[in-house]
Amino acid sequence: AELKLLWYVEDDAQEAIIRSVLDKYTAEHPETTFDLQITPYSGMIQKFQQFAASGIMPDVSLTSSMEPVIRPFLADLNQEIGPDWINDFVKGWADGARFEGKVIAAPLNVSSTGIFYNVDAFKKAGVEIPAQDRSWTWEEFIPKVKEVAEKSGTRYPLVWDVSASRWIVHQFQYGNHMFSEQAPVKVVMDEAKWQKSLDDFIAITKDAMPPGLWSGASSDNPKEIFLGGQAVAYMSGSWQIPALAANANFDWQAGPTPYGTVRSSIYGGDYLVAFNTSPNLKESVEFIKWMTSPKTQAEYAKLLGVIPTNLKADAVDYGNAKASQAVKIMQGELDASPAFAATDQAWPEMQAVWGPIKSAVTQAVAGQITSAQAVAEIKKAADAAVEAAQ
Amino acid sequence: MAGLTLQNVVKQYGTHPILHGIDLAVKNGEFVVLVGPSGCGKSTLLRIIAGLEPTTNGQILIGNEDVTGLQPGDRGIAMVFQSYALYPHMTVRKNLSFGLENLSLSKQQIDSKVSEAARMLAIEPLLERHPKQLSGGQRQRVAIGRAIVRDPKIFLFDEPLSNLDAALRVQTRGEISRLHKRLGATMVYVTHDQIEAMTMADRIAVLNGGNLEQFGAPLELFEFPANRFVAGFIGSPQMNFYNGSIRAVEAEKVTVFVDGLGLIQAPVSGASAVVGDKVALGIRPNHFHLLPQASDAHQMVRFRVSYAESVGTETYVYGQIEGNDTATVAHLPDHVPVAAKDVIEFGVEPACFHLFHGESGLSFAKRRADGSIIAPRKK
Amino acid sequence: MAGLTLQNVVKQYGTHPILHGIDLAVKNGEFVVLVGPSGCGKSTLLRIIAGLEPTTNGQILIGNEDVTGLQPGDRGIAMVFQSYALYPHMTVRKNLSFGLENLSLSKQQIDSKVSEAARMLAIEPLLERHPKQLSGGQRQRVAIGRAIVRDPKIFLFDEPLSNLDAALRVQTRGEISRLHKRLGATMVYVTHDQIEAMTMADRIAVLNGGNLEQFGAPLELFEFPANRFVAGFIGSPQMNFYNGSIRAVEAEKVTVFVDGLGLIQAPVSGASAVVGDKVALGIRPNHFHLLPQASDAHQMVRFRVSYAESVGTETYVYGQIEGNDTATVAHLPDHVPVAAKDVIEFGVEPACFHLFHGESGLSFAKRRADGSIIAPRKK
Amino acid sequence: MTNASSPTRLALVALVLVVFLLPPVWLFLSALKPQAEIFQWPPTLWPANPTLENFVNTISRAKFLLFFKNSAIVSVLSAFLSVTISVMAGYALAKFRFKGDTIFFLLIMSSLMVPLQIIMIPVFLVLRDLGLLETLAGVIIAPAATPTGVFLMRQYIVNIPDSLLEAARLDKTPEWRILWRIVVPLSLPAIGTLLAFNLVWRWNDYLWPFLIITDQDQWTVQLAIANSIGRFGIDWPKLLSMSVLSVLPVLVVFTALQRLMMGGIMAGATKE
Amino acid sequence: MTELVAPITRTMTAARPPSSRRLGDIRRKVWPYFLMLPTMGLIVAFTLYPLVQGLYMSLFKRGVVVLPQARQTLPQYVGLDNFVSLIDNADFRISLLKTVIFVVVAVPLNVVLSLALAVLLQPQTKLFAFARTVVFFPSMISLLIIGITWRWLFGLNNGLVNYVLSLASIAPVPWLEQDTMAQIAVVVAWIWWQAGVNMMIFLSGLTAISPDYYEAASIDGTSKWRQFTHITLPLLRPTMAVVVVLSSIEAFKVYELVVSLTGGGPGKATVYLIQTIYDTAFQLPMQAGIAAAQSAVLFVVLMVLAIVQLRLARSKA
Ligand SMILES: Nc1ncnc2c1ncn2[C@@H]1O[C@H](COP(=O)(O)OP(=O)(O)OP(=O)(O)O)[C@@H](O)[C@H]1O
Ligand SMILES: Nc1ncnc2c1ncn2[C@@H]1O[C@H](COP(=O)(O)OP(=O)(O)OP(=O)(O)O)[C@@H](O)[C@H]1O
Ligand SMILES: [Mg+2]
Ligand SMILES: [Mg+2]
Repeated sequence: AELKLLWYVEDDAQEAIIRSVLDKYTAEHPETTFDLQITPYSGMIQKFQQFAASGIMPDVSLTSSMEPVIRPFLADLNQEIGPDWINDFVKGWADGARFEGKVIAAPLNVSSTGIFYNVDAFKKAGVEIPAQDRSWTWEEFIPKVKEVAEKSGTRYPLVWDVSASRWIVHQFQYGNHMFSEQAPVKVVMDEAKWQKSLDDFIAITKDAMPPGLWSGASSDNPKEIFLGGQAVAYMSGSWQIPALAANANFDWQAGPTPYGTVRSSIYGGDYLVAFNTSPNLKESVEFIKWMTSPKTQAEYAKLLGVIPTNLKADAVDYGNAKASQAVKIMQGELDASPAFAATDQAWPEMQAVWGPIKSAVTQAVAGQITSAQAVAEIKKAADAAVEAAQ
Repeated sequence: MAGLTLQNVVKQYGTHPILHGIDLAVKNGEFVVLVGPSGCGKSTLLRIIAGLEPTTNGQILIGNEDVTGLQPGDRGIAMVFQSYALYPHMTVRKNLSFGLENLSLSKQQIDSKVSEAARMLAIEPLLERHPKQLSGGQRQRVAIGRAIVRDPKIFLFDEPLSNLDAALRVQTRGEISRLHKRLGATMVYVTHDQIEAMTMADRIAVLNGGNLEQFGAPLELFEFPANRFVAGFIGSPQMNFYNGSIRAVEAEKVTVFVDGLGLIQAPVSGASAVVGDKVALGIRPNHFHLLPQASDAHQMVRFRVSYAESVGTETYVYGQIEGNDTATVAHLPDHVPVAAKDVIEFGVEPACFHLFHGESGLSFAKRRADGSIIAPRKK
Repeated sequence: MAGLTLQNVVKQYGTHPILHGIDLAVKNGEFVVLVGPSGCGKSTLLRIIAGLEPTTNGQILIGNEDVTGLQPGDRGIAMVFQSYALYPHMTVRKNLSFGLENLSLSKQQIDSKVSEAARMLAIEPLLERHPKQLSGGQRQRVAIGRAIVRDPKIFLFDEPLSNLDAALRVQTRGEISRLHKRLGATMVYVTHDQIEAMTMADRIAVLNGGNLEQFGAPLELFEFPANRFVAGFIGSPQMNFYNGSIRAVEAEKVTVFVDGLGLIQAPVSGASAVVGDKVALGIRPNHFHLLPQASDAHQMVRFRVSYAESVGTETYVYGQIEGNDTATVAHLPDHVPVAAKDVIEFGVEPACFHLFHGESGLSFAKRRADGSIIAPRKK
Repeated sequence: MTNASSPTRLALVALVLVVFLLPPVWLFLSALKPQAEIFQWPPTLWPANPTLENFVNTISRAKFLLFFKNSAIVSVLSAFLSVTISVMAGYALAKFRFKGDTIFFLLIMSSLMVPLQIIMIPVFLVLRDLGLLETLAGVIIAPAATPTGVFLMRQYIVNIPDSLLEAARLDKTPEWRILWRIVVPLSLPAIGTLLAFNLVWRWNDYLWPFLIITDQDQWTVQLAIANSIGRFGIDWPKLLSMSVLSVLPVLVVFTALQRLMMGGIMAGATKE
Repeated sequence: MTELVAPITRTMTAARPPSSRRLGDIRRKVWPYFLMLPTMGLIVAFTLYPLVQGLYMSLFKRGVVVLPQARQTLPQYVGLDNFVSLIDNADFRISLLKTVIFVVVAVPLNVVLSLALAVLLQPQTKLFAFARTVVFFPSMISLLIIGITWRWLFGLNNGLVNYVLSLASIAPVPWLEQDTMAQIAVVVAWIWWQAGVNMMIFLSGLTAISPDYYEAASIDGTSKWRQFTHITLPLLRPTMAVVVVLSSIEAFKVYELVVSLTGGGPGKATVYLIQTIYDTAFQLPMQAGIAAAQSAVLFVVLMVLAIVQLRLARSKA
């Protein structure tokens, strides 16, 4: 049958890759063809709500979070595939797929948040980048990058994606997290500690980042600034690796990511979900199984430059030494992360908190509210989310 | 076919009463001219007949059918608007043919009607122009053309010739009269031009301040005006009025005293006359004659000239009758060389005198040439 | 003050030539009436004088100043538009005062001028209305009022009385004449009304198809029209024209043969006359007289009546002179009972005859009463 | 009015041109830059290495022309539909007195006050029930009733002298013919304006197509543009080139429509 | 005269039976309703009916979507609680206030400016036609791109404007990074985008004014300015009402532009009403009822605003 697939892509190249993968599947399973429907990432939640409200669903969808509205419609892969299958996957990300004893999603790829360096700038400044296992703390790191920036004539010491999940890594690195690691989910924020870290973060934005970058309104594009050779370090994530490999005209490397009291990254990535409303559920599950199989995972990861989720997948050679090395380091950042780096983002409740986090932090940076108020706002949103789920 | 009957037509704009109950019965095929001072309600009356304006009260009948509630298009009426109302986005030709295209006519029929009307109104060279490229008179002719290309039961014309020059006016007047004769259509025609009114009308309706003052044949209005208003309104220059009082009353003759004229014998019925009553004596400017020799039929008056205007072969002489300070105009059918301060002797014929009651303004009854009595209705 | 001089004013709309080089010198304080057939360019000329329309060629001088390039507001002119152009969003009062507010006048001065004009035009009760709520004639009076409240050097009137009834027209005419006398302002006045033209004008300019045909005092135009067009245009009903040919020529007399009339002796200069030439003989309708008795001054003609129209005290008789099939109108200053097929004897005075060259239409030169010769210029 | 070529006026026009032209020109020039130069610091106004590469890439994408075609179909049909019904409703509200006219007017007005973003889900359900999902017809019909249009037409048509309609009614002109032959031609300036507006609105509309369409074969240009904004960043060359390309047709249409919009069309109709 | 009048048509008009007249009468009565039908149909289906449904939501505690399968999503009737809760909902209050300020600042500026543009660019020559196109041009660009373009131009560190300033040794201005500046930036971009549309509406109103009036006034020596204030403006009043009402409503609904220009930032400095409602409904769980209550308030505000403005326009006309 023809499966309706809902997908989002970063650019045209990705879309072409997806199509080629689908074609390959059709070549192997001629009875299954695909109707690939692309939607802007920012419209996904909206689409899901429409689906849920109207009962018109695709067969399979790509998603980065299992929105509450669609959860009742997601097929339980435990039932469809078997209870052990999920154990083959990266644990932190696989945990996000579990829900009330079911497995409602298949991990497709993971991403890790971490830092990139402009190696040329460091060389010019004569500053050494430490090895990954002997990373530096934020307190050490900031003066260093400022020094590098000054000596190498680079415009900015540090750029940092304006994103709640990139920001929260900083909190994780001081041991702060939002939710309990075990069910039942509770808010476990220590407001004083959060506030302290937030203050530190605000200091960093003022000290080392382009003015106004984290005000929430800036037009500055950290990725383009870094790619343009105007920043010494770039706090982002593994998904940037293909772009850096393709476009950076300077020497660069991933990590080590500075830390506070602990090293931490945060899990990210995408899942595939099948819908229980689908008349082609069997075929959809087959397809998902194929997509997440070790063989396909390795190929897919290589094609898109992402980290495979299936632990049985062969080590990926990304065909570019720098990229392969970077992926490895980013994977290492994940491995070093505490459990809450997986559970905080895996709790469905977190979906409702990302928005408030970003607006609270940007408000705090912009000076509209104090850091205490910002943390209180975040906690309030977390509490509300937990309450709403009951 | 289609006569037109108005029964007690009343119109108010808000609380402004405009028409106070007009009764008018226009016969089928009759040519009625509506005259009256500016703002008296002529256009309003036409709009009511056309169905463009709802009546506040009263009925309108076309033939025997009550059309009061009928839509304008269902009344079979064509109208020339005082303001033209040309379609600005259409050429003259299109303006003329637009209404015809509602009827199931062939293209040739429409074309021939349009060219016929254009020829008749001398607007053939303008057919491809737009209204804004026309002069005032040309626009007016297009507006007439738009009404006459159709073939309605009733025509309504609202001052259709006011912007035309004398020659064209005479010609167009003739064309409309001929059209009327040929079609036998009923026509109601508003004009301010006395000659137009007198020569075209079968009957004239005189409107004043929303009231119908008199409705009759042109000469009847001229010779036997029902009241002082009509007497003053019909005829140009206006009739001269002199205040006087009744001195003696006989059956068919009333003797009146007027300053400067002395005792005057007006040939009117004495029925309603009371000695001592105030009256107004009316003499038309054309009834002052420069006599080659004295005659029995005429009474002589001495006239002191203030000034005179000569219009080619006619002369208007302004001044007073000696002994009476009422401003008076005399209209002489010739170029007469008179100068200010001259005193002229005019002959006036008592047979032409008009007499009006001082208060009501109503005419005294009068005997027609055929012996019948004409008496104006009481208001 | 301010005379008005037009020098070779040419106007084209696109490639349409409308005015072909008009030369006109209006004296300071003169009242000039502009007449001509509909569409001949009268409004266009006024608009050019006002500066609303650029000239294609030529100069306009006010006083001694060349105003050709000047803005309308800088010319010191007031104008009454043929289309009124009342401000629809302002009351009548505001319409009148609006132009005044450009001058530095006190509120009282403005008020008094407005009430003055309103009184003069009998629109006092309408002052608080909007133009939409007025009748055609009322709008026209407001338009006049708007011009006269100001005290401009020059007034331009474009058919300002065409929508008024006879009485109001006479009255307003009088008011404008008085205004003219009082202000001593120069006025240019377009009208289609012959009486208006003849009585108001110091001089009349006759326009035809964009050419100035004649410019002179009213009676001069009437008695010595420069050409057949002017002769036909001035005077209503139109002059009757009969084709004829020259039989004999003397210094101050030309003998012409006309069918039905026989040999006629016209009292015109023989200077340009050639025996055998085609001519047109003109006789005004008013020059047909019903004579009480035969007289030496008159030549008798037999007239066959087609029909007659009576307008109160005047009668228009239509028909032909026996032996000549040119349609002829006679205008008699009385109510004359004639009927179709009647044959009447009319007396005509050769002194009143007009003679025109057959081809050019130019008048034959004529001697005035004072002995001077009047000869129309060649075109 | 004022002389069209007075120096003050021309100076003001020049200022206006600069203010309104600079941002789009810069957008256009940026579209001619290769990716690296777009974010170069210091920025270049004039492209150092102008290239049509971005455009070529965009146009050569398999479905790009299809998106254009979809957009064209949607915006043209929807604009015409919208103008048609706006003229109808505007005419009714301007020139007829009928029971409920004020209520209709208020209802139409009130619908202007509802942001689509807020009622998206209920609207989606209506679309589903009417079978308009995943169809261009849905994108054409659903947004066609624009209160702005009705409002605009009403205010314009009010200015048409009643006597013109009266003259036509006296001629027993059928009502539809009065509408079509008198009201419509006389409203051309407003219709032209409204048509331009509608084309622009529909062409640039993102929300309605997003709501109705997921199937890529039915995408409009705006969906494609929005899709160049990814989760982690923006595909600038694609966004810029598509934006420039997407404006061109509207520009052409607007220039063509401009002639309709001007001109004192009512001149010579009546005297007052 | 030949066949000016064809006798056939005479009899046709005369002989029409009265029954067809009554039919015509009915047709004429129905006609205006027929004219309204398509617009009303679409508006009811795609705006009013969903609106009523949406407003009905304001009486419940619920999410955007109700799933019978999931008990926690079922709506709970709460009466007017959602409305009461708005009173101490700081986000709502602040964004409502900000929106009102935005409208009060942006709309008059916009109206004045676009009227000035309309008058300035009215002449019929090619140059002016080009200038009109240029002014209308921003309206042809989707709001998303307008926002992105201005965001880019106004960038603090990489923006063209600041770059140009830096060439003149002027310190970079935080166009978007400072609260008031960002609010001004939104106003500027919004007017820049809207002015063309309003200019076109004004132009269509201006062309409907008969040149006669200007001629009459110019003969009286009325200054251009006085012609403008005493003839153009009053005769333009209906058009003015359209522009004012439409652009106030448009301003109240400002959303897409802000999202792509400032994203609501810095912090929440440019979060206006629609964004608040939208975020409340779609980003927070079980808050759709509150968002609906907010919508209801917005709706009432707009309705009152429009009615007042129309009243004002009419009473003065
Ligand atoms: N805008 C225009 N374009 C082309 N021709 C025009 C335009 N305006 C007027 N005309 C023509 O110019 C000629 C003169 O027009 P004008 O209005 O001056 O006539 P008029 O003498 O005032 O006539 P009327 O007595 O009928 O008002 C007419 O033939 C008219 O058709
Ligand atoms: N819409 C209106 N509201 C109030 N009064 C009006 C309205 N229309 C006309 N009138 C008044 O009604 C009266 C009659 O107007 P109408 O137009 O019928 O006069 P008329 O006899 O045609 O005059 P004219 O000869 O000047 O055209 C006038 O006094 C006029 O002021
Ligand atoms: Mg009238
Ligand atoms: Mg004229």
